[in-house]
Amino acid sequence: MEIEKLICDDCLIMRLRGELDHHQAEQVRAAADEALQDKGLQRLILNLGGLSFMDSAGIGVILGRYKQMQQRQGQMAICEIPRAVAKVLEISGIPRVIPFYKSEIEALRQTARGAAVKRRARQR
Amino acid sequence: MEIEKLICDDCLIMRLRGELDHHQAEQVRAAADEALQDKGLQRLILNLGGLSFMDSAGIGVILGRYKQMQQRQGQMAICEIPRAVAKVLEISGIPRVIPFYKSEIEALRQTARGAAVKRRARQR
Amino acid sequence: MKSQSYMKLEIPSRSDNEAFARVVVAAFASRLDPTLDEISDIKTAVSEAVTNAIIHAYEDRVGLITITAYLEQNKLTVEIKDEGIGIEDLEMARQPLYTSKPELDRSGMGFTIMENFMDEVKVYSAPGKGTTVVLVKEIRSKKELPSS
Amino acid sequence: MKSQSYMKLEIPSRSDNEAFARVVVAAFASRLDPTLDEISDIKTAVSEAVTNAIIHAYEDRVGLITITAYLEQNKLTVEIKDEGIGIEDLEMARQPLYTSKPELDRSGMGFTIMENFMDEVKVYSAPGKGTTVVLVKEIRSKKELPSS
Ligand SMILES: Nc1ncnc2c1ncn2[C@@H]1O[C@H](COP(=O)(O)OP(=O)(O)O)[C@@H](O)[C@H]1O
Ligand SMILES: Nc1ncnc2c1ncn2[C@@H]1O[C@H](COP(=O)(O)OP(=O)(O)O)[C@@H](O)[C@H]1O
Repeated sequence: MEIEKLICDDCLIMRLRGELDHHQAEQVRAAADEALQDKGLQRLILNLGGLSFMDSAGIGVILGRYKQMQQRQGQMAICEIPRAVAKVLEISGIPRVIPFYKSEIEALRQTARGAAVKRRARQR
Repeated sequence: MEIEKLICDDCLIMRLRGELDHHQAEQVRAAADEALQDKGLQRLILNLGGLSFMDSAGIGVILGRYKQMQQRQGQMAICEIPRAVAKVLEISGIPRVIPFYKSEIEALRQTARGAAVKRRARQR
Repeated sequence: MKSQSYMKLEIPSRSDNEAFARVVVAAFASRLDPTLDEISDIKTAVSEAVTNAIIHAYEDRVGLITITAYLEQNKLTVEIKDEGIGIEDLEMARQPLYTSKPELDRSGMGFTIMENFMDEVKVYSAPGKGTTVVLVKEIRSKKELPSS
Repeated sequence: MKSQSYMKLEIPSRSDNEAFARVVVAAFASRLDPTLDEISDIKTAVSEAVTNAIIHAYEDRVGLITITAYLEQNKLTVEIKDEGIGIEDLEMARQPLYTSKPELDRSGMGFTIMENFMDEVKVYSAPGKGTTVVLVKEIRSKKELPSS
């Protein structure tokens, strides 16, 4: 499992490559925990484009990160979903709580818009 | 295992693709037997370029075909030897009895020359 | 021997065997010439059952997992057996989202995925003795697919 | 369990299991991060031993082949066991070019290849009872190779 982390403004992008199962899930969790110590990060984008396999351990990791982002009233998005992963995600019900985007750029743009809406809501 | 057969003048070329083990050896033997019913075929070139695996069953098949060609006083050559196969061939001692060539064209040219020498020897 | 096309694999319940187990079953199933999607379904279901044996059945110790697979015509059957703690309430365990280990980021979707990805899922369990999960899938061999 | 990294595979002695057996052992060995050449050596040696069990040990019937593999540090050990006819004269059997089945296009190079491709080859056999071949290879993990 290879994990690439990028930070762009207040957004953490994690690009996952390889097979996401229970054995590898711990690494993803640890990498996210480390980066999210920076409380300024308000957005998390998971890029799944490099995954050749994912089972329900991946669902657990994604939902765990979603809870983390909710606690800090941030946002989360998923992008570049490979065919081998799509079916598992669909069954999980994740699409009902976390938005999916085709590309990283789109995920960045849409979550930035979401963040602006949230800011305005708070200012009112 | 995929086997492609080509006939060029008095030469049978067999291109092998896949893994040549005991399970697959029978196919190669059968394909050679069928083509070699044509007694006019005096040369056999095995192109191993497509092999990703070969064990001692391959040695058996090669030596078996060599005997067949000897019985009809023909010639045999091997070409395009992949790295995964080279070590097995070397240990087998085959290089001492059957010539190896880089390309099919070279094998064709060299065996044609050999055939001419044999013909002249017979005519004397 | 149950069938001519048969295999039995024994491995310790270590998490780095999850990938190994699914690769072995996929390699075994490949003789039915399955599609990439079918291979992916089989790998996912096997991974769920093997992971359950590792984290639930044996919890903190290392025990043995036995995987048996056989083919009958175009039907693949895979049995994943452990001798771990067993399951008290099978009906509850199989419910979507139920997990006894939410603290481990488990989603409770393992059995649901097995059921969605395979044609049949049977679970036999005896508390204190162990659990056997039987997964069955018909392979629509590529050779048999309509050429449309 | 002999070792934490351990696996046992049982398969019937059918020739279409030759490829399956070597893929499984290669997948098992892959956790030592071997080079492509090392993987190729291991596959070839395993293929020789498994083929021998199929054609010599069980001849015309189908019997069980048990393959056990384990890792200790960077050392891979693979045991291939059959319960077939056994070998009368081990010394003769291991000689290059000796084969009891020349009519089958066998080359008599099986044991020679195992010896050349692995670091150690041990053969235990009892006529009428069966044969166990033990193959050992040290893996020079890619991570440990000098970066020259
Ligand atoms: N092999 C097993 N041994 C013991 N308990 C098991 C086993 N497999 C499943 N379970 C129980 O069934 C529950 C549901 O399993 P599953 O649907 O795979 O979800 P998850 O693995 O995410 O908890 C588990 O939380 C566990 O309590
Ligand atoms: N598992 C086995 N059971 C019985 N006899 C065996 C076994 N393995 C090898 N032999 C005997 O040893 C001989 C030499 O084996 P090998 O070097 O692999 O050559 P080959 O398989 O080409 O005959 C075989 O011909 C056979 O008589």
